[in-house]
Amino acid sequence: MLKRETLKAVIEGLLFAAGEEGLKPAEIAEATEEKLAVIKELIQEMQREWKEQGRGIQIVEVAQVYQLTTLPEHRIYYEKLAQSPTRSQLSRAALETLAIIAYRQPIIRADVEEIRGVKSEKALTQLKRKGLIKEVGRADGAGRPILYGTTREFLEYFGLKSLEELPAPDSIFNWAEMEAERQELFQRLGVEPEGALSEEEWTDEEGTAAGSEAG
Amino acid sequence: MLKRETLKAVIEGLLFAAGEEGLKPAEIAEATEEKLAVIKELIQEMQREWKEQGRGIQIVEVAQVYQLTTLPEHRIYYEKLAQSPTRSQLSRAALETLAIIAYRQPIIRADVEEIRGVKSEKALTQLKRKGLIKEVGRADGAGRPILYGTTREFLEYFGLKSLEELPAPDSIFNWAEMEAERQELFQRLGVEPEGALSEEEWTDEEGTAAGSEAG
Amino acid sequence: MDVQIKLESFEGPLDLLLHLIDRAEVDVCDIPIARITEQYMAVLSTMRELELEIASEFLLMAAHLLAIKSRMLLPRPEPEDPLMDYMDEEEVLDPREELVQRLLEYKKYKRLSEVLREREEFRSQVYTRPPMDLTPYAKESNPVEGISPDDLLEAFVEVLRNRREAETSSTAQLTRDEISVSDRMEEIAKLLYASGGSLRFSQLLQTRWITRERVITTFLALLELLKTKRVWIRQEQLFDDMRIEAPPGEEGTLVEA
Repeated sequence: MLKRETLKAVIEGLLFAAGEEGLKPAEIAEATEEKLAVIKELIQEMQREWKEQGRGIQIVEVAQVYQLTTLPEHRIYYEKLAQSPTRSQLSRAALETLAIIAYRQPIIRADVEEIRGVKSEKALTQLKRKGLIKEVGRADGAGRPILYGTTREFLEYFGLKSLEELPAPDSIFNWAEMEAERQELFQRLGVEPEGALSEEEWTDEEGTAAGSEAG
Repeated sequence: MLKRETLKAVIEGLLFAAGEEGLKPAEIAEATEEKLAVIKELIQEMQREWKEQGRGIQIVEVAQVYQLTTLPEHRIYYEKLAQSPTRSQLSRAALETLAIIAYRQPIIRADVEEIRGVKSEKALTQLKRKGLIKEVGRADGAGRPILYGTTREFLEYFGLKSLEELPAPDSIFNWAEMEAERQELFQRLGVEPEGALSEEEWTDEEGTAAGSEAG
Repeated sequence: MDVQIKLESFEGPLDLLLHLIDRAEVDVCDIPIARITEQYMAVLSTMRELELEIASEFLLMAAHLLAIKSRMLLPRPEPEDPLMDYMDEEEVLDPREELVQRLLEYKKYKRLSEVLREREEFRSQVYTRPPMDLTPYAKESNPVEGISPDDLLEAFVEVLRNRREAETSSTAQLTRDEISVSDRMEEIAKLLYASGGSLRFSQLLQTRWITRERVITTFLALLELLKTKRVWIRQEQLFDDMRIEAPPGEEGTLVEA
């Protein structure tokens, strides 16, 4: 059995060795022959201590692994380094597609396109290439279309512990708000929510409408 | 001007992010806008402190470059990590990449990625490290990209005398290509895939399929 | 038409529509669907003037808006109305209902993608490093333990098949987008000329290649021909097949050189 301080040093080294791939708590437990609970507790302690000591790296939990990263507040120094990877942002199309897949997975392309109202083949190819989404199965029905889901890299890319960490759609778009928006949209689209135009209005409108459509 | 403690944290982060290549003192001085002498002095201080604190990583100077490494006395834990099933087994990505290289060698990375539809750099690194593939030459054209092929160890691990002993693609291969062609034809005809092709159409397509396989 | 609208910056028709609707807020009172439709069509025609390629989705939405607009003009049938027999449940509902639902659904994911953008931004502020090479620590062992040459072949075939399918679907995509409204206009003009200056609308849709996009392209082409007075359209009564006719005395001038 290792002493706590030695164990912490070993954990630091293991996390360093794993780099961007990170380590599952179970992998650390196995390599150190320690109990999982002890590992988890020690890592929490290390996170606290490193912050207090003003260390230049931190332990984060991403996609169910622990990972070492630099501190966000030091980013300007790393940006100055020529070697720093230049990070390209995802396009809006890719991000929209990704949001839909993240919340609705598994989902077929046709359904993504139905929601976005545009063809999304290019966005899907781009996301697949980047490893952010993958084929997770086939839907029933004609042609057995591909079902897409997000990958582990997706969580890593956005620094999420798990999918549950994504805000619930309701939290940023609650029901009451949605109902209000619905009413508002209706109003902006024209007619009172009750609906029908009067007899005269529609007869009167028909002429002009038909005329303007034609002309 | 940064305070000494902040500066140390930034240096730690810089060395961490620089990876295996490490950083020249001058590069650190430039990124932090500090004097070279100050940087060197600080790093010496850090080396002392880390040892005292019993940290799990160290700063070493190799060929005028500072880099972070693990501690030699922790060797046994890295051996355990290297032996853990998740690290020692080939990932799905690596297996696919290996299969493509085995059957299509010599092949450049871009072509592997084209076939898989996913970036494959990590898989290639993994396979190279495990000694299953190696650089066998350079392709013509821009940048003279590396051509990959399988190694002698690859044959040994799989218990093969030569590459000719790899299972011939015929049986399964034909079927897969043909199935894809069939799907494609259906889609072009705008017919539901349920409808079977007539004998003539089928035979006609088979010729093209066989032709494209050869290439 | 407001040139302030950066046309390329819209992700699609729903995005554009949301923008138009949001912008309509400056008008205190109701903006009728007719006006939103007009603005939408104005954007499309600006795109055409600027010779920007208009994706078929934008045309699809245009047709949809026109359909809603015209359905809004029809009286809502009473439940015992015999007309009900010809309408399915969807048609009896407010024609805007479906559009509103789609806009809200889209808006929801648009917001969620903004959340993802923030996370992307945040995550891009930290750096990590590639994993260390652990092979020196690995004891001499077979890295392909438990994998047979047959597994290798199977992986190869699987990859090839997936690629084939990806290619197949993009081929189908291309064939569908092939015909533009202006091409279709010329086709219709030629067809009309060939059939002696008179055609039924349904005849235009009697091909093997008919798809939803094609029906819409045909419809829009027809509207365009009508607008430029190159055809006349007659309909005897509601739901009758439309009769498309060359303007009197101009049967020969339909096809432009």
